[in-house]
Amino acid sequence: MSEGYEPKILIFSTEYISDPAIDLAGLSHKDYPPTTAIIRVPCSSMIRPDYILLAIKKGFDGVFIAADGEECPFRKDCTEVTSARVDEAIKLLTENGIEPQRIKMAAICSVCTDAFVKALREFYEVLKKLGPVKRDDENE
Amino acid sequence: MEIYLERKVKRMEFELSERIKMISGENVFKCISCGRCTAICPAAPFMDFKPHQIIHLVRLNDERAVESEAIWLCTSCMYCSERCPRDIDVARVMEALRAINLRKRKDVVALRKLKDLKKLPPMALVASGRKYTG
Amino acid sequence: MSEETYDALVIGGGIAGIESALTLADMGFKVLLVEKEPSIGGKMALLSKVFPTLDCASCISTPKMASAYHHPNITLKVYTEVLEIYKQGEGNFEVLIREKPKYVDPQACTACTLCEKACPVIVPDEFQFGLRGRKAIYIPFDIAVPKKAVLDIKNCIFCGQCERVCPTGAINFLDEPKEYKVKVHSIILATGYKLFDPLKKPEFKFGQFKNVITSMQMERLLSPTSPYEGILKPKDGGEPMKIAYFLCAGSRDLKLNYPLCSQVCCMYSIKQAQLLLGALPLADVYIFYIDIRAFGKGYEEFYQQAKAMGVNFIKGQPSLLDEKSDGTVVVTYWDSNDNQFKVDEFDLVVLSVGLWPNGDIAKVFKNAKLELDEYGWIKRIDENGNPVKTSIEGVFVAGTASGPKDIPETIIEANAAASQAAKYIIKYKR
Amino acid sequence: MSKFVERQRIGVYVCHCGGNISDYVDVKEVVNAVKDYPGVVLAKDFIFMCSDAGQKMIEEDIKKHNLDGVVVAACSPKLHEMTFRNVVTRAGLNPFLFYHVNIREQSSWAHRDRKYSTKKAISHVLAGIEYVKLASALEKIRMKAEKSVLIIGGGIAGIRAALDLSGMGINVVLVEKEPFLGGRTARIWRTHPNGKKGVDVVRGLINELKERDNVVILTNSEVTHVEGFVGNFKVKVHVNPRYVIKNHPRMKEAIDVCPVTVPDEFNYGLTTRKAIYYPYEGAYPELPVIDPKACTRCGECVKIVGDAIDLSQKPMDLEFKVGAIVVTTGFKPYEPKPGEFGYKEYGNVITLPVFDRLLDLSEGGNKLIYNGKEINSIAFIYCVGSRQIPNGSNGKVNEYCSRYCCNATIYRASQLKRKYPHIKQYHFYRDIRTYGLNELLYLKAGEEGAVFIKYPDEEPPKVYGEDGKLIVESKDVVLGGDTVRTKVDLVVLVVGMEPYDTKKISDILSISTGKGGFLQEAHPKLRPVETLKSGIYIAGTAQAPRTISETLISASAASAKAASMLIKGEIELEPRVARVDPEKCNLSKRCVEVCPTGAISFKEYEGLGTKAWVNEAMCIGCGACTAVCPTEAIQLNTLKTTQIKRMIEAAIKGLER
Repeated sequence: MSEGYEPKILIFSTEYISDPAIDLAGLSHKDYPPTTAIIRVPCSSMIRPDYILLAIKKGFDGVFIAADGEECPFRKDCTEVTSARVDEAIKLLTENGIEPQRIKMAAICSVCTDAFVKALREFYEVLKKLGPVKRDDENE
Repeated sequence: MEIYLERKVKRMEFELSERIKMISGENVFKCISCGRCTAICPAAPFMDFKPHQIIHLVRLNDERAVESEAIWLCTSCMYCSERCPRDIDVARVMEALRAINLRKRKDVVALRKLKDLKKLPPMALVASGRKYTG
Repeated sequence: MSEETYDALVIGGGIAGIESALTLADMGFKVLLVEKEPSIGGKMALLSKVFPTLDCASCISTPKMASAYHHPNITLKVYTEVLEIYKQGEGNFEVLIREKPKYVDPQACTACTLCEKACPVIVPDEFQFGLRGRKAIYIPFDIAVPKKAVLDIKNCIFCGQCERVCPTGAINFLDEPKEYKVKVHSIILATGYKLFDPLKKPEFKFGQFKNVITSMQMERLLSPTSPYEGILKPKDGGEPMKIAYFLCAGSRDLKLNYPLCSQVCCMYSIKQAQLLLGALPLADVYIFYIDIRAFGKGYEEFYQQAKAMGVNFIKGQPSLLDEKSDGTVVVTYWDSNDNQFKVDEFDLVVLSVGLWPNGDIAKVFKNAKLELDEYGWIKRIDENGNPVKTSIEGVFVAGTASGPKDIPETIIEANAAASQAAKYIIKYKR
Repeated sequence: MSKFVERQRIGVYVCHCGGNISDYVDVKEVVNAVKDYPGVVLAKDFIFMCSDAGQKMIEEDIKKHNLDGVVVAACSPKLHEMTFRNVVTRAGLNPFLFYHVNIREQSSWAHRDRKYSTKKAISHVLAGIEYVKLASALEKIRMKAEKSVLIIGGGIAGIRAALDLSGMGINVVLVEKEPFLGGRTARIWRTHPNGKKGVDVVRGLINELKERDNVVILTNSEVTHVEGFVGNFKVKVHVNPRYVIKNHPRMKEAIDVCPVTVPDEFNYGLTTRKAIYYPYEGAYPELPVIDPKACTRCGECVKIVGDAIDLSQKPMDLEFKVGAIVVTTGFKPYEPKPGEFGYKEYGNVITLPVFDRLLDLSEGGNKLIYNGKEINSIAFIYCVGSRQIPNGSNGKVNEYCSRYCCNATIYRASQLKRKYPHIKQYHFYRDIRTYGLNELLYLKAGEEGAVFIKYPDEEPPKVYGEDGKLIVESKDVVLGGDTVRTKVDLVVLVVGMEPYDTKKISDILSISTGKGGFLQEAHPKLRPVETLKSGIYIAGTAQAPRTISETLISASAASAKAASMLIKGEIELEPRVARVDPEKCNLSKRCVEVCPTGAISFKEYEGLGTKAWVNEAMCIGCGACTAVCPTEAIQLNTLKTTQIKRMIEAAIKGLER
């Protein structure tokens, strides 16, 4: 089962900071897991915990939040606010019997391609070890 | 201008820095104590006061500059002058300090009293030998 | 030929020029922004992180670069020089500009980099300060704006490889410089600075000892878009364990006939030291200084933080350097803190090079005199009344064109220049 | 809110980017995957979508097929989002009904395996289609804005800002707490670089200001209350009585006749003044003021100038509407504690600002006399009240560097040398911070014979008296810690800057202060003269220690920023703001807590009662509120929660193909 298993990751990127970094990773042909989909949002603080639950219920194996960190053009406390949402999401996942390791947040500056690729690869390995999400059949 | 200075010298009422300025033409007040003169000086490790300290002593009007051994160890290699970012001719200041001593007929360095004699660069010995005849 | 008219001409597409242009454009004025390099962004786009907040420099500059590129009120001309400026009464300047041939049609180029891969010529990359090579046809750097290829005709061997691989047929070997005149109502000079060339000071052994590099090269090594993807010694590619910074390299030096302080070197060296301690946790960093000039908002605290992190600050500067066969640099210095003479070995020596004037712009004013100070910086003629004014009414100066400045000051001054230009345009625009 | 109809006529355009995309993404496959997707009426691929031909194709399709939404899958939106927005607009479609999907940097270039990059591209395109389906047509938000600015503080920063703003056609209300303009600069003896007197610097600026007819100057006044938001601030100003109503040819006599003498605060008590006074020759406004605390209401002055003075004048409260506010409240010099370097302990220990006044008042003679004694030697002690080292017990310390002091003192040293060449100067410093072009001052002062002695950070010099003389004793770093002693006639403490009453102003304006109590900018580099509160700008030494020219520059910069907001008389804001559906709002108030700009408040809705409401002028569109609302009542109108959910569902479909 886990032989051919390729975890699917939903990536939330931020318009001004981490999305350009992901662009740059592609431009420099830095290899990162291709079974990923990227949704860009203005600021990582707007990610609702239920998006994460929804993503995993619908078929993603993990959610990666490429946050702005210190560089956020909107707010200085971006990291704290986003972390609070992530904590809520972890609680929500746990309540639904999903491993909290399926969510990861990392601050990615606008040229931090290496940080992005490294964090994503590590996350991919974590998910691979976890194996597929145990979902109710009706959701499949 | 000239006369005014002359008169002052005879009476020896001058501050050290001004005397140095008269003898050497160098203005020690420009110094920013960067230490580049000391870093390049081949004799500095053996000096009681390092070249940049000598300059500072002169600026402070401190007689220790005149009495120091350092001025006799100076080999006049001019490295210090070459490196000074404030364009002070440190070697000339050293020479001026020696001149003050020599004019007082005061010879300071007794070679046999010097510590680390063997480690001294030969040039330093040659230079200090020359200075005796001044 | 009908002449185009703009409210303001901003010369220089570094952070100062971009900021001035954006502020004026936001007020509704039409701005022509001219940059001589193929990309805007200036020096700031090449920095790693900026003091004292340790923000990533590109996170600040890239959004500004992009909005300058897309702003409906800004016309951006890169790879373009201003040749001549004639003042024709208040509020009227006639400007002759020349677009250098890029040999690549910017409309057609999609920045696919196929030409870069195909090109067989490798020359030192000026945007990486020679740490790496680039091709004769190239995109200036990763975050360049506009992101278009440029052909460096001096190094081109006309093999035609690029032309063959270009999917859009953008390459045009017959491209020619375009010269034309524009009319503008006011001018902002944001021509920036040039870095001190350490070869002028042979005692630092730059160019002789491989492990002596400049602070700008270190900046590239530390940046996320680093040429080596890490901090490595140029001599053998090893990781440096002991790094020395020589402050005031090319500043405060009467021997170079340049007694000015470069204002930013202390701070960027402290910043690099902090970043180095982060990147190489086992490394020792020594900073040799005369006076630490941590004078801006939050700077002193940043300096104290570096001290607390274990950066060694030594009052006293070395001037005797020697090289061992493995590239280690032997440094002799007087340590005022310990009152001791020391001889130490460093894996890497970084020269904190100063900011030198870039006063060529004075020559383009043909019928009015742009005054420079005795060292070549553009002179502020009303320092305590209207500091961004130059000797020519209607011409304002922003950023490091009038003297060394840090980034916050540059950005503030760019806005000040915009405000003065706006007032002038409103007063004299007919 | 109204029931939303999903968009049903979407066009999808997939770009080859001349092989850049098509080499690693099967473009035909992408088109096939989406062409029958619900809501999509057509899907096309093209070699260069951004080319003229590509743009024309999209434009014509929108018109011909009556498309109500467009998705372009191509390179990074950073490169061509604007291009396609314009294409869509040209075709008559709202630009917000377009979504730019990145399948180059984030797909074809990122992954070498065609199968995977194609899947990823499809996933992105499907998400894009779902976005457009629920997108709403949006217009830029326009609001009328008062074309006027309130400037708080009438020092040089305030005056400079007033000049710049009024020059750009914006009305200005300049409010100064003191009875005269000019602030601290007026007290400076001589200013770098050309030795101009402080009063002349101020006068130069004021002369220009006098020509402006769109500036209201209120001296003796304080801002007491501010409400509203960018473009529409309501400001209350309390004006204290001046008692002198108009000028009179015999005003000088009226001043002379005043029987009251009090220490003159302008000269830090070095001289005295009357109860009715000018601080200095040519002060502005050119109308003396009566100090109510000193005045005995004897009426002697009234006898001479009659109705030009009204001792019964009452304070006034005025109200203004302004579009923006510039805060330039300045600094105050650090006041050393008694005993700090002998301050207040020995008569001849004074601070730099007092020394400045002393020099100014001694202009006439060629001797410098203080406390009745001629001064022949001076010791300057630097970093008093700056760069203080916290040791746990000494309470509030100023850890910052005050920036101006080295330059100011060293410039004084040169000027002093010129005027009183016989005075010996000793400078006890920690680091000489004559940054940039100011280094020339240091060079010059050195050449002229000023002695500089570096003292260790942890061991500042000691000042004590001995035989009626002051002794300064210090360790000398250059001499390896040797003690240096010098007898001097005067000790000048080079005191740093402290923010002036920023606590009060930050409370009134609800802006924040940072380390050391200086006003905090929104971002030191991105927004250096703006505060986190839109429409409120800061400049000068209220923000950080600065020199005169730096203060002027920051004031001009603040003016530029305020002007670019107001110059058109209306504010144009990006439509990306949050909106509340009052029917869904359950008053959890979580949105209010998380909002970084305080844009969310509560409002009465007809028939629904009090519910949350977003002030669009203050909303910056971060969307943090949408993440915490338990009922999803608050939505970012460019990226609604349902949109994101549908995008997630669509994206996984693409990957799972």
